Amino acid sequence: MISHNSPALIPLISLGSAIALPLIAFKKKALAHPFTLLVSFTMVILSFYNIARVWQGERITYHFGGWLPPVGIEYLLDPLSAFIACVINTVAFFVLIHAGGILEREVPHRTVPYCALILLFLCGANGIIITGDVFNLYVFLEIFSLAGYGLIAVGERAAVVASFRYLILGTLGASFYLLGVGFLYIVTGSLNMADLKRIIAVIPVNPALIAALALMVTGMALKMALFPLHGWLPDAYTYAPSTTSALIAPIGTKVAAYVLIRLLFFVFGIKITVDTIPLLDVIGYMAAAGVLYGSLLAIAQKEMKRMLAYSSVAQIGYIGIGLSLANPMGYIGAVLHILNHAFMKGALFLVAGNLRNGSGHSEIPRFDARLRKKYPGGMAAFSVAALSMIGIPPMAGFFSKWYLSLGAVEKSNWVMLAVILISSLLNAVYFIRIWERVYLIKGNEENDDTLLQEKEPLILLVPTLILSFSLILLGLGNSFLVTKIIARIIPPGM
Amino acid sequence: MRRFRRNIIILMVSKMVAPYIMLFAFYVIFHGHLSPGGGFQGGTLLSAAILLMRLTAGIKLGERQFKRILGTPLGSLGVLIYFGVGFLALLWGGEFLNYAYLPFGLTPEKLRYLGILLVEIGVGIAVAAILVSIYDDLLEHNNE
Amino acid sequence: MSNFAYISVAILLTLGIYGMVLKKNLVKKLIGMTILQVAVIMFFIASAVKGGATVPVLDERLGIPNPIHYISPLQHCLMLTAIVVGVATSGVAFALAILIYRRFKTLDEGILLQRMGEK
Amino acid sequence: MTETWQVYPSIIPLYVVGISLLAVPLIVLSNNRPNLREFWTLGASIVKFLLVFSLLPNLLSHRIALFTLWEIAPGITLTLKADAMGVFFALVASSLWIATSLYSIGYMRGLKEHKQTRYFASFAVCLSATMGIAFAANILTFLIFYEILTVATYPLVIHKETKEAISAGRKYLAYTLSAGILLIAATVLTYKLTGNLDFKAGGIFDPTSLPRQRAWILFLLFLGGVGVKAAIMPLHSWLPAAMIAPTPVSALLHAVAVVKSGAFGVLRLVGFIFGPTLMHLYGLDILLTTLACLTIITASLLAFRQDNLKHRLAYSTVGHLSYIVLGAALLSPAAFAGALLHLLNHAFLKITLFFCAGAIYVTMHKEKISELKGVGHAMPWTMGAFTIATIGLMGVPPLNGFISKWEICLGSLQAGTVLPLIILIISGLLNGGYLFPIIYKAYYTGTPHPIKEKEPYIMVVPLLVTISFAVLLGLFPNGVFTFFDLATGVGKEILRGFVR
Repeated sequence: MISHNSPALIPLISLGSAIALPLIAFKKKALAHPFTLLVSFTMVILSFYNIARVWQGERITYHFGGWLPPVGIEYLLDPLSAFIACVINTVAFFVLIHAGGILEREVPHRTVPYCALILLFLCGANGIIITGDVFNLYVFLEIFSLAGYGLIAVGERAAVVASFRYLILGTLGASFYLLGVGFLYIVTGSLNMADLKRIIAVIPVNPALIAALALMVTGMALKMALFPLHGWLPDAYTYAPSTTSALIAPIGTKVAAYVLIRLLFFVFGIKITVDTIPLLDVIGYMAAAGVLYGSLLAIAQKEMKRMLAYSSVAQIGYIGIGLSLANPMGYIGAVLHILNHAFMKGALFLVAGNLRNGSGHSEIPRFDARLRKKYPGGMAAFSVAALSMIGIPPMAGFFSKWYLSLGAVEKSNWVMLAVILISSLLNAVYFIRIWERVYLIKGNEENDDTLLQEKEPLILLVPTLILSFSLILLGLGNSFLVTKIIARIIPPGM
Repeated sequence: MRRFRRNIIILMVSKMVAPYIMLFAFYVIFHGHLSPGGGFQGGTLLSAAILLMRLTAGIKLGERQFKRILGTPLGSLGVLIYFGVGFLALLWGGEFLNYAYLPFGLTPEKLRYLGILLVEIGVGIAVAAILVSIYDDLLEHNNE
Repeated sequence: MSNFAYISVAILLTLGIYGMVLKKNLVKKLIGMTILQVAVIMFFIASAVKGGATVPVLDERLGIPNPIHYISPLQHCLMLTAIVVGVATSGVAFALAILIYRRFKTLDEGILLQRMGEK
Repeated sequence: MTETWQVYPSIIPLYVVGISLLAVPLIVLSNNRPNLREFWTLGASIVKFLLVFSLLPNLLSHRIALFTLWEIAPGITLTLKADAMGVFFALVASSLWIATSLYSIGYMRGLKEHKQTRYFASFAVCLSATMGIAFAANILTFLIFYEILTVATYPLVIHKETKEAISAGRKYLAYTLSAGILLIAATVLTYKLTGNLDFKAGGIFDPTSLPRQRAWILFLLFLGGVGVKAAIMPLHSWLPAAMIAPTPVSALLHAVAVVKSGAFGVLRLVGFIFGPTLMHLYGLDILLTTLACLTIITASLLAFRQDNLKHRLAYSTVGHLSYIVLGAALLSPAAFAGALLHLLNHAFLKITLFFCAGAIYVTMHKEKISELKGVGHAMPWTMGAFTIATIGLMGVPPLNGFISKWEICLGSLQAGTVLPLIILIISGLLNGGYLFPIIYKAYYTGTPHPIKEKEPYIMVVPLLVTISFAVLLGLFPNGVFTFFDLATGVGKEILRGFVR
């Protein structure tokens, strides 16, 4: 039963438990978090099970309700989707462990709906990744986004505004995507991705098809916060509760990036996205501008979470650059960066959460050496993740840059190469700023009351440390991942 | 904000209309698998009937008809019925929502028939409850 | 004349996006959002229309056994889902708008930005 | 000497790299027990040296230890290879680490420095990285350790945690991280062009596949990458700034490990990446020679202006590093051997000088040259060593500095140019010019100090050991670990088949 249904089980389990959660925790609110954690753990197990199956060369499809494609909804597990699902569920699991220590403080009376929303959010994310149907994808996208709006809105005072803005832009993006689906359906008469790919390959390119592509890509770029469309991101990440930031930053934008990969390479195919219209070039230069813009603005920020948010804008740019190169190395770099960035940003946002939990703020100008004394573990995690962001080998971050650079060189695209390399210097600037404060600036002892807690609780510290120190492992073992999983599914035509 | 004032004419009219809306709602829900209609539409109608009473009679009287606190659990329950039917099929060897595998000992045609009916009922309950609770939540006054 | 539906969809789309992006009032933004959603729904439905075709109910008694005479049912099904999604989005959006009004006592974006900075 | 090298798998290179990394957690854990902590440092340094030393016999019988860890990126393995040049550098660095460890203990305790655990731990990481650089068998492995070294040195540079230290740290990172980026770019381009990153004596490029323009760009990228650490002007200015670090750091890292890693990188670049044929074909050797000559003269002149003893020594280091670069750039067996030998000889001499500077600072709390009146009488052993080292740096015969200089000069003649020879001779004089005033000041000015504090033995012993090794190396260049044979062997191997 499990082997037959394993592709569908992950979104189904999270959906079912999201619904059941209000009933289960109706009487006892404290049950909400352990239950969520349990579900998340199951999802991790299942996604590893899936990836193990895919590993053996299976390409697992699942037909919803027994209806065969192209009529029915198809779920598809190939190395790409299994891999991304694995990444997302693992990061989410660690973030959820961390949430155990911080939830009561950040969302005091709303833990039950909050946990339900997290599960819905994960359901949406996993659904997007696993579905092989463009309309079903839209539905999951909306589940995912709606849960996201809710998760953000419970944050600080200004979070509602941030969430509202995200909602407006997110709905705009989703509507664009839906409109694109409409065009696509009119042109091809199908909604199944594999079917679409087959049809698009044989029909002549026509304006409606291009319109469909443009609309869908614009919609996804909005959700992904690709550079000029990133307006919603900084506020949303800054004002959201720590758990939300740590969930949405690694997962939210990555999922949209994944959809972009699927659409560009596996549905429309290189023939259209590169040869017919210069869409990938446009994405690439937008992304490159985003890398520089995000890094520069990150340097200017005074608030750590906002700084990390702008850094996310830059890091999403890396993924965009990797896609735009349209060669195997660039593609590998982009996919690997989804993994690496998920871990790095997850760890960094968890550190920011720990700081807020411990000292009540995360404003960089107020950092000093006392933080290091009080939170040696958190600061170590921060350092490792930051080194990885800068791209110091053998951390994971270096290798995504490595593959991206190889891709850029392969295409003789020197602009991209320069952007990738220069941005790591910019990354260094904004992280070293924090290091200097945390490790070198002596704290003035008068306003010592800013530090509420003596030590960081283990439940906060352990997931942070695991996420950040696994970056070293991910870096050392990246070749294994690349050859065994990512390179197994290079898009056709590269 | 304007305070709520009960208007006897509107109240009487809606008192007479609401049951019929509800009746029609049930009709739509239970015939969803046979004719146009179904859980979504029926649920919306059902919630319209409830909301009509809430609007005209005020929340206090309205709560006698449908308790506010019931909104979320009933919504969950409705989706759970839907989900449970789907999952039951999954557990008994089919795919999710493959009604032909439901363990009720009928022919596959009948099972599909039954399965859709169950799902429509679940959806109907969920939609009605959720729409009502959206209304309630929007009305809620918690001064932050 | 067959393009009439699409032209109106285009007009609605423009209106919706205009409302969402350029209106300062949050509720007006939401109105724009709803218009946009309706436009998309209309677009799908319009694409399902077929001259002289009828409801796709396969029933002997109706005497139309040939599927050529049906309009495409798929778009309607999809839009049913899209409507539900739209309702959910509107629900969340209005909840947020109300929360914003309660916290900041305004729905005007300019004033809102000002008050966000004040804390 | 046209023997073929035989490669055999051995885990020793990994142990060499790993031993000090292994010591790091032990050092951190024994934070509160200084004696135990220092025991770990010393132990690791001695074990490391012995391990490196154990590679030597096999090497002399032309067997190279090779250890492949795993594939770090598709097609590229993380490989450690103890070839002659690597072992040469590893021997220099590991032997000096023992001396520096001893010396550090005296220095840090003498000054009651803070955060000694961080200091010793970072030091151990630096040494690991240096060994990794020495044994790296391909460019990516080299790059990884190179960047680790960059990061691990940072805590040592900012050790004082003062404003100047922080700004020096910034400067240091700005230079070295930018260099790292250039190196990444160069590595990526190389990989694209050749599909292979393994170091190979004589170069990995095929001249037909690398047109002149591209070769220049690539070479400049590489040179920018390794040249910063090798402090080739105008990329040198981080080095004097980094002198804010504690003296043992300046001694081992900024006279031996870090800067020599850069110089080692230049040697690898010339001998193992580009190869003499390609260098000569495109005139890259002229570029490098010019840069090196300019650096030698300019650095020596700038050294005159420094009043801070350590800064003066730093500029001297900048000049002497370019001896190595020059030796590599001349593309002749003798010059290449001379470059390697200078890597060794300068290390022993300069570390002695820094040790002396540190000892003076600990005992008398003086770091300005103008304040050194009469130090010679107060600290006879220290200043004695200082004097010998100065003579050695000038290249006066019985000392080891002479041998490397001689070899480079010989190489210059082999290469058919005289200019480098003249430059070297002038530089020797300039060296005397800026170092002798210190000795003069120490011995002949001022009244003999009443001795307040004696020279601490734990600091004097290491510096005496290093200076005596320097003397020994001068007298018996081949007697100590057969350094001379190793160096000439490498020079011949690289330039085998190279016709000017």
